[in-house]
Formats: sequence, structure tokens, C-alpha cells
Amino acid sequence: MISTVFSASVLAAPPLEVSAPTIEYGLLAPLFIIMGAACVSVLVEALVPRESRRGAQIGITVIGLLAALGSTLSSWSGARYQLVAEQAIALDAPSYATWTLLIVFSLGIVALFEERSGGTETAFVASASTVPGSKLEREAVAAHLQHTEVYPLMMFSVLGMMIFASSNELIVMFVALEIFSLPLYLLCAMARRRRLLSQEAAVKYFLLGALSSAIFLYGTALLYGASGSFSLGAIDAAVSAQPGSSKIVLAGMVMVSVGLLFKVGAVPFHNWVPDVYMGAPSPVTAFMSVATKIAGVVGLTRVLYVGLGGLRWDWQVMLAVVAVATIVVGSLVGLVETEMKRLLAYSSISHAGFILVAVTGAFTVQSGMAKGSFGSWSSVMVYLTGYALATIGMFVIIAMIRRAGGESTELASWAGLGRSHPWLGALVTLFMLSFAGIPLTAGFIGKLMVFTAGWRGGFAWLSLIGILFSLVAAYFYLRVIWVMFFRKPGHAAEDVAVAPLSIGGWIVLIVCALGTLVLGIVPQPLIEMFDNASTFLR
Amino acid sequence: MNPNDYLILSAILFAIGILGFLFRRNAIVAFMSVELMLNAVNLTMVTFSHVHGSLDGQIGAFFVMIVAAAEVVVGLAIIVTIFRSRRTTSVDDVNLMKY
Amino acid sequence: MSFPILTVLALLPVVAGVVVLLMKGRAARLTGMVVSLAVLALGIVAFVAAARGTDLTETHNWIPAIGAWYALGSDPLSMTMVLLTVALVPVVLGAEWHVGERTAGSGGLPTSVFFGLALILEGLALYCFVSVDVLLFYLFFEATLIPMYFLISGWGGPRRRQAAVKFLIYSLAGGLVMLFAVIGVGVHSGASGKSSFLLADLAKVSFDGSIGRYLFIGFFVAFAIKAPMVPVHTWLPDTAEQATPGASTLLVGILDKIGTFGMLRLCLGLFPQASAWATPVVLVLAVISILWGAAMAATSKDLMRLVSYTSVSHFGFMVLGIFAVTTSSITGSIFYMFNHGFSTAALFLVLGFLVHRRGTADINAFGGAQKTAPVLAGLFLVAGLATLGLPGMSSFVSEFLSLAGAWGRHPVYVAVATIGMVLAAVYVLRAYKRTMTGPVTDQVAEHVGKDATGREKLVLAPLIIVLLVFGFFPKPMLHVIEPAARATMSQVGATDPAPVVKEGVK
Amino acid sequence: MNAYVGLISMLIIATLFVCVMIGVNLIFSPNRKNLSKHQSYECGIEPTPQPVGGGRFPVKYYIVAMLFIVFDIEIVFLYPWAVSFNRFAALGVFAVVEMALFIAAVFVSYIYVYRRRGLDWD
Amino acid sequence: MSPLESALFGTDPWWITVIKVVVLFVILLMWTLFNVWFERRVLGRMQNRLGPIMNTAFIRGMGQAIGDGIKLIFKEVVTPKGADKIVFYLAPVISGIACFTSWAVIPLGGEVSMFGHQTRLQITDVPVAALFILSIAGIGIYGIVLAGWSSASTYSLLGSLRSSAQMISYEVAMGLSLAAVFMFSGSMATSDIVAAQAHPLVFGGFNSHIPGHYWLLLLPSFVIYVITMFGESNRTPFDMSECEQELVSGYSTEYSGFPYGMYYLAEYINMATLSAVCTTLFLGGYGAPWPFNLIGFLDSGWFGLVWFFLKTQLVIFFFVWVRASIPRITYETLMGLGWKVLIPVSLVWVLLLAFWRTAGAQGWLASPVFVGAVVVIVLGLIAFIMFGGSQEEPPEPEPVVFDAFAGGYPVPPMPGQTLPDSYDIVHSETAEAAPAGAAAGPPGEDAGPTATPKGAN
Repeated sequence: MISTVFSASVLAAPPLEVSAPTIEYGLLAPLFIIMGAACVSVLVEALVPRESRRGAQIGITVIGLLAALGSTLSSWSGARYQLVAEQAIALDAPSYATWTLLIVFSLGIVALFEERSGGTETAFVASASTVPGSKLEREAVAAHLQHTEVYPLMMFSVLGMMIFASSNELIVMFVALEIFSLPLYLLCAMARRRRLLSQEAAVKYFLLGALSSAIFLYGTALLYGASGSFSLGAIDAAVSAQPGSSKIVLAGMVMVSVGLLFKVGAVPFHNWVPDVYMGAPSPVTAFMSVATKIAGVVGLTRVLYVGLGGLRWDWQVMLAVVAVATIVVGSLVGLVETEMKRLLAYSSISHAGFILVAVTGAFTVQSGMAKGSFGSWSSVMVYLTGYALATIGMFVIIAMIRRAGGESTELASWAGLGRSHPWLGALVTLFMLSFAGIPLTAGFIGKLMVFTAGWRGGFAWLSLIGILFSLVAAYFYLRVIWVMFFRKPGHAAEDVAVAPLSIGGWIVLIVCALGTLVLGIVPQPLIEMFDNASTFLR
Repeated sequence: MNPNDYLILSAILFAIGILGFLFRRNAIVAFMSVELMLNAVNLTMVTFSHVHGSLDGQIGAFFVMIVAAAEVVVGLAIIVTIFRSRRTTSVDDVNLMKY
Repeated sequence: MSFPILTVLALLPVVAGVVVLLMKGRAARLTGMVVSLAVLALGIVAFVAAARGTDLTETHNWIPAIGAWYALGSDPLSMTMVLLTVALVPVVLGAEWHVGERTAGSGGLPTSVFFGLALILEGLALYCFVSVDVLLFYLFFEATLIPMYFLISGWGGPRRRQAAVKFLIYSLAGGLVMLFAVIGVGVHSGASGKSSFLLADLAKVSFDGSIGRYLFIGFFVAFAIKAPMVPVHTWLPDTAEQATPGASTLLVGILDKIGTFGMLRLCLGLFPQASAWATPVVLVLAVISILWGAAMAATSKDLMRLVSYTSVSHFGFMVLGIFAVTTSSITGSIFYMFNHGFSTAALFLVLGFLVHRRGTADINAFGGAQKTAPVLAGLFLVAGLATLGLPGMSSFVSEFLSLAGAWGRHPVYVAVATIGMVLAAVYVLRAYKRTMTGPVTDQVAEHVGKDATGREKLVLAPLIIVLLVFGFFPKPMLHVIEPAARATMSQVGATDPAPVVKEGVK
Repeated sequence: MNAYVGLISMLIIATLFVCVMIGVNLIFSPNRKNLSKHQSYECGIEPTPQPVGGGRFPVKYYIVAMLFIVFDIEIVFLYPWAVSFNRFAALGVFAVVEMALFIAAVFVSYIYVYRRRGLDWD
Repeated sequence: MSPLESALFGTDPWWITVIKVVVLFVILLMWTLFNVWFERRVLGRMQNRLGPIMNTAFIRGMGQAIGDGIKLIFKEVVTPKGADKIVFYLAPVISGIACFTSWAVIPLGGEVSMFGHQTRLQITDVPVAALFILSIAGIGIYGIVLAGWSSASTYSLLGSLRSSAQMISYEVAMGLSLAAVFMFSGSMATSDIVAAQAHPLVFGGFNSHIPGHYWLLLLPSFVIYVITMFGESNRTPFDMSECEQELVSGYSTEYSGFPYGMYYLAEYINMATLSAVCTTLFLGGYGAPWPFNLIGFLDSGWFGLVWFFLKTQLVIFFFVWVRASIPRITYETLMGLGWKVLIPVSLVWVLLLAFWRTAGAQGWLASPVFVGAVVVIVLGLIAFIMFGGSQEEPPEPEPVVFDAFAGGYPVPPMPGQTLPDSYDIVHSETAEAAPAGAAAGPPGEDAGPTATPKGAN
């Protein structure tokens, strides 16, 4: 028999002491589903003829996301919490909660990806490899080409975010960070219009992102050096065992935080945010501002609370300073912005600051949180939910307000739209009020909880600064309302039109608006949900 | 072997990477600086792996390598694209948004 | 469970307001008016029921995690304010029946929008007055800003938008400072996170020491901005100058009362110690408000600004009465809050009619209007007299009560404050003289040729009647209000000073 | 003695040899400059713009380089697995399934590139 | 023990190492001279001619090669104008160093006694020797790329790019083909691999005494390796990088004097290196072939050298043979072969091998279900290869919509051209991109201004 031939020819080597790792495939199903869907999407790109690709991609993406959602929810409701895949991934309630949020919002963003605003083309470039302004590009546009690769890219990104939010090991976290960042870099460069800006945004995002992840990685290596393991639990044990915090641990902590804060968009690691938000295609901006923020914040809390809980007194100070800087810069610079996407970028920066207030507070079960109340984590999640709803809603609206040559994002061109389209004005008003944290919107509940959590964690002064600067931030949100309703449409607003929206877009818009309202009035179920999900497995 | 030497070397490499990133205006050079930083991290990890007598650090280095490669692919794609449309890779020339 | 009358009372106008916003033209107006009258009826029913001792309280769990309750209460203080609110809104709607057409030239929005917003504002304000949960109160306190912002910026003078923004920024600033205090209350009401915002629960928590003071300051600043006190009053004159009279009436007559209401409810009620600590400063500010408002009113060249400055002065009286903390001073203040709503409404509206005719609010542009529009002039005079607190008008009763009550504790402040009363006579009468008496100028003859229309009379009549009735028979109202004052006194833990005045009681 | 001494001595000798030979060549070589000798070769006409400092080449080569990186990284993971494959008795099917999945994942992108004519050289 | 200190090679005294290095170095140089002669002669014979007239020089012309080399030293070194001088001279140095260094880990023979010391006929061995060879090959590519880049010549640049693209493409396939070897040997150390091949084949319990050389066991891998060998060495039929008709002399166009000689030398040494690696990994290295392995002394000690050089020379002969018989193929065929055939085939082969061995270890080969499944999979794969071969047609370019503003000012349509739908004309504000066919303000109640083509006014 040939098999014996083969085996006889093998060098007689001693067997390694390796046992097969236990991988809980059932529990990890959401990840596998998304990964599988993304791979199938790539195959569709390769094998399906061009004209039927679009439908196939949307189908696969939506079905994949829904299946992952169902699987996540079933695991969550079954409270199947454990450290899986050799402790590399923590499937705990926060993970499931974050996954749910990520998937739900991604579903909304799929609608944005597919939004054609009454025309025939999405916001994505016809052929990314052509040189802007070249004959090839014109041909690609004329041939109605379009990149349907954006769907698999988005799915890979979602996959990375899900792993990132639930990773219990720094190396896994780093890999996940890159899995979700790399597709985003590419997506950024794929705007159909203003392609030079888009490419520029991608280069900036990429270079700074790569720098920050390298810094994160160095921090990871230092923490590994200090503790002998990449696992958060082991790092925590090693850190707690030492009476004083060693320099190497502190350096590692700072560098890891830098990487995470970059993704969150906190000052002084915020430089990329406005440019990238402006340059990227709007659906991608929406995706970035919502999903990246959720994943980044959850990752940050997991690393800080689980892995570096013992260093609380050290990182709280650092984070407090960053939070103040973020709030101040985000609010003040936002005041002078006149471009909607940049404005939303600064808004996103200041929101990151408000979120950091709660993260800094670190009011958790460990620091004496009572059952039935809420701590830092759940407050942050409620805040993020409200923020995400308003952000996605705003981006749907940005996709609607158009002029020849694409979206019209100059604030001045929005003048008077509130009057000619009262419902549009009402929706923008609602979202802006939610951003500003005016009561009866989701934004208010979020702000209330975030500042309460910060205060309970012993950072009353930080909450005060946050509150004072939310007034400043409120000013620029209100200015949008003001422009829409009361400013006379000037030269800039000529030939600005409100495009019709697809059904998917409408659904997303309405869900966002209703969600913002409902969450502002009856937030209890959501708070309870996140509250029950706020205990990290360690 | 004295692990400190390796750690210091990797720290120096890392610092060179950061400085290169900050002070060189060419996107490709900046990007190569980042790659240098990643490799410095690899050295750190492998050194610590030796210190702790565990394989974790070496496996980590493997992952870093693969990520670095993926980053190269994506990053160079972006840089090449912008080079093709702008004919420059200087980060200072990439300034449409600074107004 | 009994009929949730308070919820219906507050929610009806909000819902109706939204409906009206969606409607157009005459139907919208009629609907708005009918609803406001229905709310008035409902409000009176609720007021009477509460006065008879029926418990209208509603308490439901709202956000247990935060400790917030959907809790509405019907104590006399609340109900007085409710009565004021429900009474003023129909009047304002009547007065602004044509606001859309009137201001269409300057980019005004349709009338239906005004009606809708006014109703929404009414509902939110009602919620504010009846809620007995700090967070709920805060929620509506902030929410009122939105309709008010649109009410100001939608109709009126050419710089109304800037005025509206100024209003909004001031109010938001106050609101956010208050948010800080609200969060603080929440944090400190529960040691390990199980907090409650219910007033009844908070009464059991003691906010002593510096934290109480900080929180007090937070609330007080918000309320001081709302009830415009010097030095944070500057938004009011600008706003009143630019806004349409109806909006000004709603703003000064109802919305600003939330400020004084909040001082009574939250500042005194929750932080007695801190209140005592802050009293000297507050009183000084109150007296300054009285004098500054009066002085500015006396020198004002714009009728609307004048009215707004009188309000600044009057709010000073109210604050003085509140922080004097005697039964009669507080009673006086509450009654003043009630009266001031009507008197200032009368003044705003009647001047609004005049100004609309003349086309400008400049005092010097008038002269001799008495002869061309005698009815309006008469109404102006009555409203003005009510404002300056002539005996026989209800304002007199309240002003007297609050000053008399405060005399027992702070004679010096009261003495100074009386100067404000004198000045009040000066500015009202001087304004009347400059505008109404004297030779009829050409412009006045041309523009103010038409006397009050039936609608205008119909609108102003109830206001004048209320002012006169309670001027001569204040007993029924005082009967209702006094328990409120006593309740506040017991909350604060203060007793009325002995009849024999002793210097430096405090 | 370290196993790498042999390697290093080989390296040194090779370096010495190469440098010495080129050095000798530079010393003994005649030096008869003329202009056209120093121009880069292009059939005798004025050369086209030069690659040093701004020259460009087809982007196709870039794609090859990227593909190379992808597959080289695959090899990075394949080798340790292959070397230890004999000793994976305890892993059984896991070892092979795991690598199959890995290769399949790479194959997905390979198929994409293939079908999108990324491997064609035209 | 640190893996850096190998038990086998840590024991040599330093002088033995030096001797081995120097001797090997000299052998390599001599052997290159021989190979130059060998190639010319063999080619001559195969083409039924004498070959270049150099019979007179020394031992049937072998001296000619030496003469050529020495002559180069006295030739003028021309540095092209505009070249990057440092890199220009660095490039041949890199190539030269790289071609020698790989030999440090190639085993030339087994254990012998040298001056009273037991030592192996191999300079050193490390656990990752095969990786070392691959990485040195990678460094060799730098020599070529830098040469092309620094020469400031279009031919050089294109030649170097071509050859480096080709080399890295074939390096992937080569690397993949080696994976199968490592799977069988369980080691990357070259000496272990040779030792593993000495194990005789056993057919169902019958010891055939035929050594299990991997060319036999891993035939597909061997074939792939041999093909990639040609790609790696830039030799016919894969010598696109220096095909005279297109690129003059490729990356070395601008080189003269000894730097040019360096490339010449490197090419021949590389050929020898690749043959040696082939010998080591697939042909049983210094082990004696069947039936000589049955005679003990022929398969031990210094006899290893004989077998090794014989086998290597055989592979070099194969190189020459191919050069004589197969014409150069086109570049796209070359790259297509590498990427579309060699890489997938070697990946699939490695996987199949792994499956096969796992199945054997698990005892599944007896199960007909499994065998059936395997057949299905194999058929499926074949089907895929057929199916995957069909490529997507390039998109049918739609008739270009007439753009009335193409030149910046409106022009009327020519006969046969039609004005597009109104919202297909869009004029971007940005000057750099003015594409047609983008959807902007769609028709609707609010889209008044955009709905009218601007050409109307």
C-alpha cells in the first residue's frame, strides 16, 4: 500500500506535546457566519456576472448579518458566557451586546451603501483604479460600472470590529484592529465624486492608522514583557501582583491606550477625523463614525477595565486629561465649521470626549456599583446607541440633499431647506437636538447617564466640564437648525435639490428618528439591557 | 544573551520609526517607518518570548508579520492610487482639505 | 386608579399642538383655540378639585435604572401656576389670531405654526409645573426651549433670530448648569448608584455641606436666568423687543415663572441650608434687579423693552419675597407670580396692538394716541396701573404681602426695594404720558386711527377682569396659596419671625 | 562553537572576494572617458527620461509584488505546519482541516484575482 | 539548549570551518569555470557543431573561461551618466555575496574524518537551512532590482523589473513545492532532509532497499521545483529579463568590467546552487543511488562528495539540455504558468498530501465512503480548474453618451448622437473631474434647476 510507503519514509520524530485547541464553533457562530458571508461575497464578485452581482451582494450581506444577529441573540438569551478559543475571545454579555449593536447598525448602513438617491449610482466610485479625470474613468462611468466589492469589505470590517470588541488577548485585538481598519482604509478611497479628496482622506487615515496601530502593538509587546502573556486576565493578575506599577507596565498602558484612543477619535489623536469624514463617501463615513466608535470604545473599556483594572489610578488621570482635551477641541473647533461632514466629524470628536468622561469614571461592579443601577459601561453603550441613531439618520439626510455633482454638504447650501421641506427640517432638528443632548431625545439620556457615571466614579469636575462644553457644542448643532429654517437661501443654495430616497433609506431614516425619540422617552428597556450586560468575563 | 540589549535596540528602532514618520514628508517613507516600527515590535516580542521562556511572543511576531504584509498591500495600493492621480507622494502636497 | 387628569391636562395641548402643526389655515386656528379653551376648562376643574383636597397625584416608574419617576403632583403652588398657564394661552392665541398674515412680510411662518407651538409650549410648561420628579421637571424645563425658540424666531422684528439664539444660548447655559446639579442630586441621593429623583425621596436626603451649596448654585443659576435676574437678564429685553407680543407674553407670563417656581420648589425645598447660606447674595441680587429693572424701564425708549424691564423689576420682588422665607412673603410672591402673568400679558398685548398699528415701538413715535384710540389708551392705562401696583389691582396685594412679609426679616432690603415701587409709578405714568397724551402727531393720526377691534377687546377683557377681581377679592386665591407657602416653610424648617422686629435676626 | 560561525565566515569570504575583485578592476581598468560612452544605452539616440529620481514603471509589477507578499505570508504559516505535521498525531484531523481552511481562505481571494484578470499580463 | 547551537556543527574547531569555507569557495569558482565550458561544449554537441573555437586554450578549452574572467579585470568600468553611483556598485556586490552564501548550508557529503576530527562535509547546518536558502535567494533579487534601477537606463529598469517579478513569482511556487518536502522530512535542516531520504521504501512490509528519494515520493513537487528552478535562474526558456531582441542585456545592460563579470559569475553559481538544492531536497543529496547504496562503503564518507557532484552535474546538464531544446516563451506565458498553474497546483498538492496522510493515520483509506468522497473532490477540483480557466470578458463598453460640454462649451450633437437623459449630464464643480453619467439632482418637484439640461440656455 502506498500509505505504508509514505509512513515508512517519514523520519521518526518524537511527537510534539500538542493537543488540538478547543474552538467553540457553536458559540463563535456569528463570527463564522460573517466571515463566511464575506468570503462568499468575494466569490460572487469573482464568479457572478456583473449585472447580477449587486443583488447577490446585498442578499448575502443582509442574510449574513441577519443570521449572525440571530445567532448572537440566541447565545445571549441563553446566557452562554465563557472564554472561548483558548481564552482568546471573551464571549460575555458585553460582547454579545456590542455584537448586536454592531450588526443592527451595519444593517442600517447597508441601506446607505445601496442608496442611489433617485439616480442610478451609489456613492461609490465606478472604478477605483482609474485616474480621476482620465478617459478611463469617463468610460467606466459611462458604462455604469460600480464597485460591489464594498459589501465584502464592509463585512470584513464588521467581522474585525466584532472580534475586536470581544477579544480577550492583546494580539487577537491587534489583528482584529487591522481586520476592521484595512477595509475601512480602502472604502475611504472609493468616493464617486471628489475622488482626489477621497484618496487623500484614505492616505491620511491609512498612515495615521498604521502609526497608531504600531504604537498599540508596541504597548502590547511591553505588557507582554511585563506579564508574560497577551491575555488580559494574565496581564491583570501580573499587574495586580506588583505593589507599585512598573515603568514598563505604565509605558505599555499608555501606548495601548494611544492606539485605542486613536480609533475612538480622541484628542490629541483626532487629526484624521475631520479630513477622513469629509473625504470618505458618506455611507462609509457613517459606518466609520458609528461602528468604529462602538468597537473602539468597547475595546478601550475592555482593555482598561479587565486587563489594566489594577492600574485604575494611573489611567484615570491620563484619560481624564484626554477627555477634557477632546471635549474642548471637539466643541470649540466645531463652532467654525461650515461643512456638514466636517461638522459631524467634530461632533463625533466631542462625543468621544463625553464618552470618555464615563470611561474615566470607571464606575463598575468592581468599584461598588449597585445592582439595578447603571455603571460606566452601560451608560457608554446607551450613549453610543443614541449617537449612532442620530448619526445614521443624519447621513441618510446628507445623502438626500444633492446638487449637480453630488451631495451638497456646505452648510450654506442647506439654507431654507427646513421651510421648503418641513419634514426634512423636523428630522434634522430632531437629530441635532439629540446630538446636543436636549431632553426627550436619546442624546439627553445618554449625556445624563454618561455624566452621572463619571461623577459616581469620582470625577465630578470632569462631568462639569463636559456639561459646560456641551453648551458650546449645542451651539453648532443649533446653528444647523437655524440655517435650515431661518437663513435666506443664498447663492450657495442654488440648484440644491432634495433627492427621493429608496425604500430602504426611508426605513432607516424613520427607524432612526423613532429610535431617537423613543429612546429619549422610554429608555428603561435599553438601559436595563446594557446594564445586565455590563459585566466583563475575566 | 542579555535581553536588555535587544530591548534597547528595538526601542531605538521604534523611535527611529516614529521620527521617520514624523519628519519625512514622503508617504512611502512614512509608511516604511511604520513597517520599521512593526519590526521593532517583533524584536521586542521575540526577546520577551526568550525572557519568559514561552512561545507566545514568537507566535505574536508571526501575526504581526502577516498584519504588516496586509498593511503593505492595502497601504501601497492607496499610495499608488494617489500617486497616479497626483504624481506625488509627498504628504505635504496632499492638502486639498487644509483650507 | 382614578382619572389621570394631570397627564391629560398636560398631554392634550402637546398632542393637539402637533396636530395643529400639521394642519393649515383656519381649521388650525379654530382647533387650537378650541383645544386651549378645553385645556382651560380642564385646568379649572383640576384646580378646583385640588383646592378641595382631591389627590390628583400620579406616580409611575419611568426609568428605574436612573431613578426617575413619571410623577405628577397637585399641590397648591403647582395648581396656581397651572391656572395661570391655562388661562393665558387662549388669550394669547386670541391676540395673535392673525400673526402669520401680519408678519408675512418679514418672513413670518403661518399662523397655524404659531398656534401649534404655543399649544406645545403650554403642555410642556404644564408638565413642568406639575411634575414632582426632578429629572422630569428638568426634562420639560429644557424641552420648553424648543417651541419657545421657534416662537421667538418665527415672527416679529427683523433681528428676532439673533434674539432667539441669544435666548436659547442663555437658557441652554442655565439648563446645562442645572443638568450638572440634577446629576449631582441623582448621584448623591444614592450612595452606590440606586438613586431617586422623586421629590418625596429627595426630601429625606440631606444635602449638607459644600456639595449642597454647589448643587444649590447649579439650580439657582438656571432659575435666575429663567426668571431674569440681574446680571443674567440681558436676553429678555432683546427678546421681548423682537418677538411678537404673544410670544413675549408666553415667555414672560408663563415660561419665566418656571424660574421662580423652581426656586421655591427646588432651591428652597431641597437645599434649605444652602439657601440660608446664599440668602444675602440672593437678596442683594433681587434688590438690584428691582432697581435696575425699574431704572432701565424708566429710561427705555422702546415700549416692549420697557415692559420687559418692568418684568425684571417684578421678578426681583418675587425673588425677594421667596428668599425672605416668611409665610406672608412667600404667599405674596406666589400670588405675585400669578398676577404678574396677567398684568404683564395685558401690558404686552395692549402695547402690541398699539405698536402694530403704529409700526414701531419707539416711545417718541407716539403722542396723543389717547384721542385717536381711546379704548386702547384706557386699556393701556389699566394694565399700566396694574403693573405699578395700584391699590385695588391684584398686583398691589401681592406686592404688599411680599414686602410686608419680608420686612420682618430684612427691613433694609425692603426699604430699598420700595424705591422700585416708586420708580414703577414713574415709568408707567411717564410712558403713558409720552405716548397717549399731548397733541396728536401726524403719524399717529395716520396709523393709530383705528381703535380696538372687537377681538382685541375680547382678548383683553378677561385679563383686566382678573386683575380687578383679585385686586378687590384676593381671598379665594390667597386661601389656596397660603398652604403652599406654609408647606414651603415647613420644608425649609423656618418659622416666621417674631412680630417684634429684632435687628439681625439672621 | 556557534553553528552560525560557518555562515558568517562564508559571508565574509564572499564579501572580501567580490569587493577585492571589483576594487582590483577599478584600479587596473583604463580610464578613457568620452561623452557617449557614459550615456545610458538606447540605440544611439538621446535616452528617454531616467528612472533615477522620478522614473515610472507599469503598475502591473506592483500587483505582482503584492500578490507575492500574500502568498509568501501563506508560506510563512505553511512551513511550520508542514515541518511539524508528522508529529501532530494528537491533533489528528484538526491539523489538516485547519490548514485546508487557511488555504481555502487564501484561495477565495486568489479566485477573485484570477477572475478579475489580475493574473493576466497584457 | 538554544536552537542556535546545533549539536552537530557546534563541535568543529574554528580552523576546520575555515578550511571547509575556503575549499568550498575555491571549488565553486573552479566549478563555475568548468560549467561555462561545459555548457558551451554540450550546447555545441547538441546543435551538432563544435561550439566556439576555444579548444586550444587549455585542456580542451577550459582555460578560455579563466581567460575571459581575467580579461574582465582589466576592462574599463563605465558608469552611466545619471546613475546612482553607490547603488550601481552595490548591486553586483549583493548579487555576488548572495550567490556564494547559500552554499554554506548545503551538505556535500556525510560524516568524514578530517585531520583527526569527525566532521561533516558541510560548512554548517541550521534548523532553518532551507528557509535560509530561500531568503538568500530573495536577497539575490535585490542585486537585480537595484542594478536595473540605478543604471538610469530604460532597458535596465525593465529588465530588472521583469526578472524580479518573474523570480518572486516563481519563488512562491518554489516555496510551496518545498512544503511537501518538509512535511515528509519533518525538518528544514538540509542534513536532516538528506538523512530522511536515505530511508528505504517499504512496500507492505517488503523492504525494497530503494532509498525513498523525494523525487520519487513527491513527484509533483519535484516537477514544480524543476520548473521554478528555471524561472529562478532566469535561464532559457525563462530568460525574458535579458532577451536581446527586446531588452538588449536586461538589468546588466549598463555594466562593464568586473561588475558585469560578477553577474555572469552569479548566474552560473546560481544555476549550480539551484541544482545543488534540487539534489539535496529531491535527489537524495550525497546518498548513493540504488543499487549502489547496497554496498556500504559506496554510501559513506568521502564517497558522498562523488554522488553529490554527480547528481548536481546531472541537473546542470539538464539545464543545458533544456536550453538547447526549448525556445524562449513569452513573458505572459511565463507569468501565467507561474501564477495560474504552479501555485494552485502546488497548494492543492500539499493539501492532498496532508489529507492522504491524515487519512492513512486515521485508517480511513479502508472505507469506500472516504475513497468515494476523495474521487468526487478530485473530480470537482478538475472541474474547477477547467471552469476557473474561463475569465471574465472585459466589460462591453456602452455607447458613450454624448456630452455636450466635453470641450468646456456646449456643442450640438452630431447626426447619430443623441442628447442624454437630463440627469445623466452632470458637471462637477471640481475642475479635475468632469465625468458624464453621474446622477445628481433627480427629477422631482425640487429638482427644477438640475432637471433642465444646461445646454438649453
